[in-house]
Amino acid sequence: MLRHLLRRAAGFAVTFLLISILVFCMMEIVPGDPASAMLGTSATPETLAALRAQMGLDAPAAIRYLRWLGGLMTGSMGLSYTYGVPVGGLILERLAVTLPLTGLAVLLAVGIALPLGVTAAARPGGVADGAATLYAQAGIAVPNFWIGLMLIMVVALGLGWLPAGGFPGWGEPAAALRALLLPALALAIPQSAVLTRVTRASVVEVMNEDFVRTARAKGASVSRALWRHAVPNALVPVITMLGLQISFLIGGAVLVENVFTLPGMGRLAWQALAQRDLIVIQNVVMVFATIVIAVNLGVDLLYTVVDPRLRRRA
Amino acid sequence: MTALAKLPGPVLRLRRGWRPGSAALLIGGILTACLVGIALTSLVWTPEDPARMRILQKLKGPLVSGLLGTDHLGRDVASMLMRGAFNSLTTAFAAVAVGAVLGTLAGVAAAAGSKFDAVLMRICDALFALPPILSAIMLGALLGPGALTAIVAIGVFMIPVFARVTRGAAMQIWAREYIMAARMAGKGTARITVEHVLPNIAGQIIVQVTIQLAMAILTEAGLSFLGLGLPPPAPTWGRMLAESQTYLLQAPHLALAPGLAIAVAVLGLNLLGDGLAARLDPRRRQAS
Amino acid sequence: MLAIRNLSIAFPGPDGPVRVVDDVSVEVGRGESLGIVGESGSGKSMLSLATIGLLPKSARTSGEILLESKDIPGKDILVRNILAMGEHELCGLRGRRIGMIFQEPMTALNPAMTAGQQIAEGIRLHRRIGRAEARAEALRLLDRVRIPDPSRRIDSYPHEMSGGQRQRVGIAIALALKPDLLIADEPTTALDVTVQKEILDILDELVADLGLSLILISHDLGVIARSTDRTLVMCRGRAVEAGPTETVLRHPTAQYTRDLIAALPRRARAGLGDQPRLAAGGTR
Amino acid sequence: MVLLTRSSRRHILASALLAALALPGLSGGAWAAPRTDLVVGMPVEPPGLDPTSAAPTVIGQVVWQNVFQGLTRIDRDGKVQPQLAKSWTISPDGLTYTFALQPGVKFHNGEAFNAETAKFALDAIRAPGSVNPQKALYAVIADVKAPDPQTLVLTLAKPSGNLLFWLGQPAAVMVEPKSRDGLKTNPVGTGPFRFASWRKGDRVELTRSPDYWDTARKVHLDRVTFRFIGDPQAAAAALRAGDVDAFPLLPAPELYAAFQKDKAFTAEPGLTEMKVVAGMNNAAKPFSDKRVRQALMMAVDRKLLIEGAYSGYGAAIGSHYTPNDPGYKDLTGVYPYDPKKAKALLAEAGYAKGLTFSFKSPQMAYATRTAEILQAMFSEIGVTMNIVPTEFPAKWVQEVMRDRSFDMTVIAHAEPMDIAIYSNDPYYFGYKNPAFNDVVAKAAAATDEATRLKLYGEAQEILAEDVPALFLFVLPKLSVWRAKLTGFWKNEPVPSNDLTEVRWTE
Repeated sequence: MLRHLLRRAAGFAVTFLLISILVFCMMEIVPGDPASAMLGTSATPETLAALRAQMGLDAPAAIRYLRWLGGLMTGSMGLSYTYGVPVGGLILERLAVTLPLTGLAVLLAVGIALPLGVTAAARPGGVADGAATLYAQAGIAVPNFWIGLMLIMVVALGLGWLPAGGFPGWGEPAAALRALLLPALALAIPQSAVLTRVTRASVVEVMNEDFVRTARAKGASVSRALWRHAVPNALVPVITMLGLQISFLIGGAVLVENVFTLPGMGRLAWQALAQRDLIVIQNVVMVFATIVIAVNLGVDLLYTVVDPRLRRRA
Repeated sequence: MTALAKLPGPVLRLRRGWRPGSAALLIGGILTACLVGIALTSLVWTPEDPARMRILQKLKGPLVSGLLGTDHLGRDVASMLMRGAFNSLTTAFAAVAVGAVLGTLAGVAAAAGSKFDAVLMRICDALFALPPILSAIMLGALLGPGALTAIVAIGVFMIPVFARVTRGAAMQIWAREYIMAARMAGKGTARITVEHVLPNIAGQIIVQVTIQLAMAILTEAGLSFLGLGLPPPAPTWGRMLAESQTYLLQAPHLALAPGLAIAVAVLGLNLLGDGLAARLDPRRRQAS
Repeated sequence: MLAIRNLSIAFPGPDGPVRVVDDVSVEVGRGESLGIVGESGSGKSMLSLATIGLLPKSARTSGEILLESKDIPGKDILVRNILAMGEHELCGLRGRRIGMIFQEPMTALNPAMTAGQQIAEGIRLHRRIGRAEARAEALRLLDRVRIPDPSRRIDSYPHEMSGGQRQRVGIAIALALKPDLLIADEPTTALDVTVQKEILDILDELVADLGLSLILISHDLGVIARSTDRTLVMCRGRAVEAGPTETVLRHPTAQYTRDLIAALPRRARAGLGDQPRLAAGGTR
Repeated sequence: MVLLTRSSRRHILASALLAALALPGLSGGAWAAPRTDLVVGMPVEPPGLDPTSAAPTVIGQVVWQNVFQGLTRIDRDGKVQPQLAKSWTISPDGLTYTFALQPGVKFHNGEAFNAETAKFALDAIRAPGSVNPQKALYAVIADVKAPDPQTLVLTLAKPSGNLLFWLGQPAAVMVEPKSRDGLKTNPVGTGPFRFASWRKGDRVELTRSPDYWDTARKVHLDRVTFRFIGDPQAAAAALRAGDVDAFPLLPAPELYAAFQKDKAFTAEPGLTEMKVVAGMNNAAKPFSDKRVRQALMMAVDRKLLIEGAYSGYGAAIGSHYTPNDPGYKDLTGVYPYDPKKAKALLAEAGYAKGLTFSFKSPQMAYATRTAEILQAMFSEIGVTMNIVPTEFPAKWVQEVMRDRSFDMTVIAHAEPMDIAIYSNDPYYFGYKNPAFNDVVAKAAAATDEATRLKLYGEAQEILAEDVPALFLFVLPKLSVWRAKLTGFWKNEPVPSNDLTEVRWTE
């Protein structure tokens, strides 16, 4: 068991290192130097040189990479060029928005997809199945930033039930949650569409299995056989898809954060790139990568919980 | 991860017991054919020149000026949609080609030899862990916005998906008895891959191709929203959608036209994918 | 106990309905074991599924399947047609009045539930008893079907058990509520010969001890000969011959039955002829 | 479908899909004392809060005159007014400026403001290691002396008519040594408001400074919140939902008309200093030939361009000067829209068969729309323009400003009264005109107003005729605020949001 975990840990370490090299090189070749991005059109060459020195940009690339990597190991991510504050603090602030947003979106997506997918699978070709298929196809086709706009127009402005954007901070948890509801829904709808399709297909396949018939032969009703026997065994592909989606959600939320003006990780990365705040971008990408790797680990663990056959492997 | 390989869509069966999935294949096929048709005709003929501006005629509603009205610079929305179809489709097809070819190669190679497996999968993990939109922005900044950037940005992030799908499917095939037989017959890994593995997983790859095509069109819309898609004056659905955003109240048709176009295109491609999946996937035929 | 009268089952096909079972009538007395034999695709499985009301929705049935109600002293014997029953009533019947054992032990058990849970579930579906009590009952049942080391097996998952053990769990599930009729659809086909014998011994023992009626479906004449009182031979959905097993096997009237026996390998056929009824077969 | 739902502070208005019809606010507080808190919406978040160490004008739009103040200040009409310098005398030869400083002024962190701190601030700008973006402007100051705490003496290397104007700019605000290094995220100034908090990506909060020295200009607000809303649609939604009280620079012109018709809001378009100018690389063919530049100028219909790019708001300009700057001359008539004449001039210049060049367009909305419209207009006179989207600021500054590898581009120059940039060498226009340089130098040196403005007039005429860049239009200041608010500036002579005089009327 330990050997297996060690091998996995080694795998993550290699991936982690690979990403750090990939990102650092990308940052080196991206055109436009941070100093000129800060000092604008009328800066003189010496002021630019002075700022580059201040930012520590004059050191050779290899040294800067090692300094950054060393910092990562000891937990200090360095100072942001634009704000001059520790990047760690900046990112934590933004994670306090992105993680709950993604969590809420996943909950909503599963909340919509599981019941819809399962009821559709219960009677293939029935009304529920038609509705689920339509929802799935439509949901996938519509971009999430577009749904976001519609939600703002109708729910926030038209009906006034929820704020139209912005984030009041976790000082007032109730208001913060209300602010996250609409963006989470905008993220959840396309994801739930894909999830519905996967759930439906998987449950339909499991319904044909013999043990579902055994359950019915024991006197279990159709719905009990469906929920107690078929669904638990249909979860593996659903979890796989969920794992893929979570990593997409975290990375893809830039657009929705933009439309709902949420100070999330996406916008931090977007602003940092515009201002060529390289240290912030590098660390944001590393944090993203860590989250995605953690999610994959979580998905593997979830497999073993759902399917005892996989338990032996973990 | 083989669970990922099974991503079949719904199976629409008509009462008279058609071959499984043929309804999806039919509808999907028709929609996609129309799409490709419109895209190609747009090269030869469009109601108006998509780039021609009549600023004084701007923001006119559908049927008031031209079939679908005009945009904020007075250009004819219908012509832009047609030319946009061509641009969006070519970008999507090219991007999927990049993703599919490289991804499949990586996946199959990974499934074939164990020493490739670890390395390729690590690279895929690394690529996969990079947030897609963010990396596209970085690529945009690197290569400068343009058709090439859009294709590379969308295509590169499909490689891990194709790699995982093909690796999962190929591993299943490798485990089959008839592969042992082929090995016994002295065939090398490469020949086995080409003759046995690829044909058997072709179904799943084609399904992924259609799904990823749909995703590519959406990602291109996202990129244009961030100003990274094809440069003007080439109209794309993504940029039309992005530019329509601030006119949502005055001219809703500006957002609806590209939005619906994307929806229909993605619907058609997905249905086509499902139909192909039902037709090509042997296991699926008995089950339904 | 159970009477099937003029049962026909048809499925909608590309060119008109396809009859899978065509006007079959057969009866099973209390404590009697009926064998149904025929090539695969002869409709014998469909027959058994119809008896328990688990036919696919697209099936069209005609005729009657009559089941005596439990013979409570003093009440006259109530006869009900299973085909006409509603889903709710059928749920009440399945497991409690009719138990079923399936062919594929590999897939017949829920891979995500332990053996104990699957047996206990059957019990708790029909009787309001606590979890612990149901588990104790399950343990007794596992012992009853002679599974080695039942206290450990009760908590193991299907993939941790052999084919034979799994079939034993299947039997335990079917017997959980002491049904009046047990239907075994090719219980031994998927098992190797040695395990087959053990399973058939258990079945014979249970039929004898609990006085169950048994419908044993198989394509293997040896199994039919060994464990059944009467036999129904089916071919392409039609009942070609029925009667006491000995007469049907020794002096088949229908040509089809003769072909079936002729198809057996010579040694096995010899064995059929003079094989004394097993002692465990018990008296009638 | 008009849905009216009761909500204390907010006014929920018409349904989204119909044009917004305003209903008078039902705010409960109408008859109680007027509100003293204000929420101002901004389209862009500043990358820091220290105007002396970064260029983006959005920094000044948050902190200038609210947190930081200068020796002098620019008022809403663009005129220089005294501030931390009560009064000043200029020596006849214009080389020595003696300032009398306001007594008893304290920084927000309690440090005193006197000649010593003023000298520190000005020296910091001119120091070799200084990263002040406008350092070149203040290079004219040779020496700074502080004979006594209330007097500051500047000696110049050469006379400069605009010094007092430059000293009023955000880049020259007064800072003190103790807080100097942390100003980016913890600004400390002498202004009416103190920095309270900054949740990055969301909002900056300022509170009233209790011991504010300038009792003459009464401050009516206790708390001010700057909320950063990039998405135009979200900005309009925030205004309508009541989450934001004012948007001094609404990013989307197409949404402005709806607010103009809305009685709950005051929305009168003003003008900024942002001159949208299509710079050409005068140093290289084909733009080294004046006739080509003139032909392209005549191919542009400025009125139609403004209609397409900014929904008709903003003013056409014929030179590098804005209507609300003193000494403005309307020179849009020098090369009016005349495609036939433009085509003829092009042929005369040897491009009868047509001309092709690349256009490096930043990603801002005004830039991409201007690019597309110019592309269409030029195609009508046989000129093909390939648009190359170039990300601003990083890539654009490097490729256009530094490497000067571009044919034509477009950018809005935000610095006020910056006509002198055409005399800079090197500069991205690559424009060398000794006559122009001479006029501009004389104007800078002129101390009295009249001669300076006359000289600036001549400079404008030279540029209008020589067309080193296509002078297109000035970006409007599309400001929106609640009807019951007053005190905002209509125009923007300096990129700023001076809230000192802003208050709720009821």
